[in-house]
Amino acid sequence: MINKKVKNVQEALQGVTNDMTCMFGGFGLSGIPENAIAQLVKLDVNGLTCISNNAGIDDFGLGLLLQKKQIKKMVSSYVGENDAFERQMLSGELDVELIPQGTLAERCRAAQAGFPAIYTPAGYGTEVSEGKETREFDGKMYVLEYAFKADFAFVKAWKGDAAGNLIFKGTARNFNPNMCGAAKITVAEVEELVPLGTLDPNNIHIPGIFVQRIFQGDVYEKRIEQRTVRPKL
Amino acid sequence: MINKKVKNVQEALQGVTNDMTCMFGGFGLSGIPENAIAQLVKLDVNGLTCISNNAGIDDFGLGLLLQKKQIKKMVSSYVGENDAFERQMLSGELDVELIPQGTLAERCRAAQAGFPAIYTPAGYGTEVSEGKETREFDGKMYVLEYAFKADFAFVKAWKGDAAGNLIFKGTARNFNPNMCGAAKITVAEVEELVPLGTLDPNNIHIPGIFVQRIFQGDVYEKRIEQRTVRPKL
Amino acid sequence: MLDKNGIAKRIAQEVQDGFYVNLGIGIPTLVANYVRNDIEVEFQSENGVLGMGPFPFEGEEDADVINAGKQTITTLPGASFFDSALSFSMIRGQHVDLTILGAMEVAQNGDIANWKIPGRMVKGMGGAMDLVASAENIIVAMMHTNKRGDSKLLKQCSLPLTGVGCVKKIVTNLAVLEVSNKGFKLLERAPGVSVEEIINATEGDLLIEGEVLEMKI
Amino acid sequence: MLDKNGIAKRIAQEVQDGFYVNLGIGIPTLVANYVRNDIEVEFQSENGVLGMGPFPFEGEEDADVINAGKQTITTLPGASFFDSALSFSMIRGQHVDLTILGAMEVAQNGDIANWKIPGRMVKGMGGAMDLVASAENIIVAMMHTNKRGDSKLLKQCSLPLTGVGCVKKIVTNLAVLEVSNKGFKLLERAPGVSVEEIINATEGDLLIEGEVLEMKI
Repeated sequence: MINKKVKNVQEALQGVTNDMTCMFGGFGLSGIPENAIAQLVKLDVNGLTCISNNAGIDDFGLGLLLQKKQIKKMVSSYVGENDAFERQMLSGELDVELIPQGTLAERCRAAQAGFPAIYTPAGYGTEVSEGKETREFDGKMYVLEYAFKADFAFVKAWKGDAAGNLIFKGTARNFNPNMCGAAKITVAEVEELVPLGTLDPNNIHIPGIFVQRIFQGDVYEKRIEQRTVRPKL
Repeated sequence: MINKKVKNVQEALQGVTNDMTCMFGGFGLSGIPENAIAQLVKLDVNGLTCISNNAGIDDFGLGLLLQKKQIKKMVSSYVGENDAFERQMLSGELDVELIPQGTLAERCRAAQAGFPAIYTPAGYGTEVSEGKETREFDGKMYVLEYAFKADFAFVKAWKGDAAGNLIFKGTARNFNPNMCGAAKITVAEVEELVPLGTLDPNNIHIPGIFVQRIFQGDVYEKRIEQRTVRPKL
Repeated sequence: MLDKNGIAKRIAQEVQDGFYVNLGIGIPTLVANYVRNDIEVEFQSENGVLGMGPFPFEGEEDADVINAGKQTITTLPGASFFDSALSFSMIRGQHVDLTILGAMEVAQNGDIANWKIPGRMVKGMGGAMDLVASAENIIVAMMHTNKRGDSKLLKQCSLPLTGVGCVKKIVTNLAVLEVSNKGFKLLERAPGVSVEEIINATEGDLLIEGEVLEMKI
Repeated sequence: MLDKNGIAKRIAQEVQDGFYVNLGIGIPTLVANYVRNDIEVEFQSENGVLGMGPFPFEGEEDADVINAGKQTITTLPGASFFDSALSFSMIRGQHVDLTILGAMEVAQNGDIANWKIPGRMVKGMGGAMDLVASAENIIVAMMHTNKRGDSKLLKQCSLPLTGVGCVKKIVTNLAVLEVSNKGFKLLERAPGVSVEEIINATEGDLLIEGEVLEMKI
């Protein structure tokens, strides 16, 4: 078994430098790599290009990096709920590339799977396809979208083992599995690092081959963005 | 919950007619839809185009359909271990299209995921790419391969429920998940149909949306092609 | 005239037995409340869940189980979780039967604009562009006119598009309309709304054939 | 001169700590037996398993757990099962560090032919074309000459290709060679084999620089 376990978040993020392109798993605040983000704040690296479906909120998630102006460019599908984001974008400090959510997922998967590009119907005939190659297949139009090229992918899983195998929980799964192996170095943080052989080989969502470093996060706040409940009868 | 459960293999295969294109899960004899194949033999449909990684052996798997000359064309990556196959191919009765295994998997996945075509490096510069469109990305050459178009996909899973959710076991998983939803109608046969709500939503390999019909197979022989053991010490 | 719940109620009638449905944020979310009890429908949310149930009881929220609107949800027996790539495989591969979403503008050729107003803060398209480019069956839920009273059913969209020629049906507070090659075909009037009022509120070409019945909700 | 196990033994020296390795059928399969015990290596089989262990004890075979050669296998702690698409994502995405496979012919430009002999029954390429088109690190394990005594290391392949310009290293019963832009570079001689014998058995250009050491196995 090839050991991917690192001591802590400091070791996990070794090699991260200014101006890198980094992927971040998560949908809203669900399934985000909380510990990696906190460490990036500490490291004070800047000029980052961040590939992430969302940009966090003002005081959590990628919002923490935005507060410190560590992000040069966001590649996302939806970036609401963030004042710092809005200010920096409107002032031109922050570059933003908005792309369809399915395109985001598949450009990650393409990088993971060794595909140079994909043809997707999403965005055809809109601003998103401007300047991009388009093509007809069976009477339907598609846009050519390229695989991402990233330096680091930061993902968060529920359980993992030293071999780097990952299991996600609920909708905290989202983009995390698609980003594993989609960057030069994939750093996985898990809520629980379990002993080798504990995870059922049949139930592993992402085999360790896609992960270079794994560690158990110190703490997970797992903030809820839209707490919605119904009254108990 | 949308009910996908059908009474038996007869009901599951309703609508299969001559000259259809059918996908079959399985690698060698592992994870093949044994009951669907047996029923196709009974139905005596012919002129079939079969997309399957392998072609079975003389008296099991797709070999049973070959014996009765029900297959017009095989699309596979490896077709050894089958005398009937060899005779029919050499005599020109059987048309054979050999394609790389990863290309086979991804052409299924493309159909499942709504992609018209993919660019793969496999087969570039070989007979496989003859007459096909090729293209360079980042200095590497790729071949354009199209999504399959199939009428039926026959897959075999370990456990399933009436919603069509599937869980596979071991390497019997192979092409089965990639073929689900890659044809107009996906027929899943399972070793065990469990009550709804029994399967952990986190561990489902294929959500029921990709499956149109599900039934529990009467019997599974699960023949081993290359029994290889080491002596007990 | 319908309120938001009325629009949702009318759209719920379009949901058929055996449908997998993706609901957008806003009015579409309300549709789930009005689907008949005697049919089986499963709701998909593009962040990675199929078989969504109602909101959780207080104290039972799970940060790891949310919908695309980031709201805490529950799941029903037979539900499944999956990653974003597989989620959009469901959508792009046309396994989802019906997509219901809101819009700022719809054009009579089926174009839709719902993600960007130039000059204003743009939040993004989320999964909307994938949904409209892929779905065969798209219903738009919206008010017939915007806050300034201008029609949202246009000859041509003025805002940046989300998708081209994709909308099939529109349900507004005033009417049910279908996209046809001769303009918006008026199918039904909302209770108490006259054809005249609909004509006045519609900038695009309106196709009216015979008597237009009042919708039943 | 090496036998098949000798070739496997020599190739095992190329396997480094932390490598994910895909082994082809035949001699490559034997490599697993000779990998040093003090390094960590995981074997991937393209039918959908990572972390393969030894063959099962008699009576413990599981029809649902096989390798790409359709042999019954076991798995080690930390193993995982996955579908064919994800399996080839590992291969195509260059997550597998080393591919070892057999060949009928190798050309001095790195071309490889190992799947088809015109006029004979063709079984197919299986996963070989994906492997050779994707892997950055490919070692060919084969006899230096075929049964008729003809060299398998050629200026140009005569058989239909499996992949172009992809082979980096070749280990035969006679030698270890590297593909270079000036021909096959002779790195090592098999025990008891002279440079002369290697020259005679090699049809392609052979690049010999200085003294060629005997391999240590």
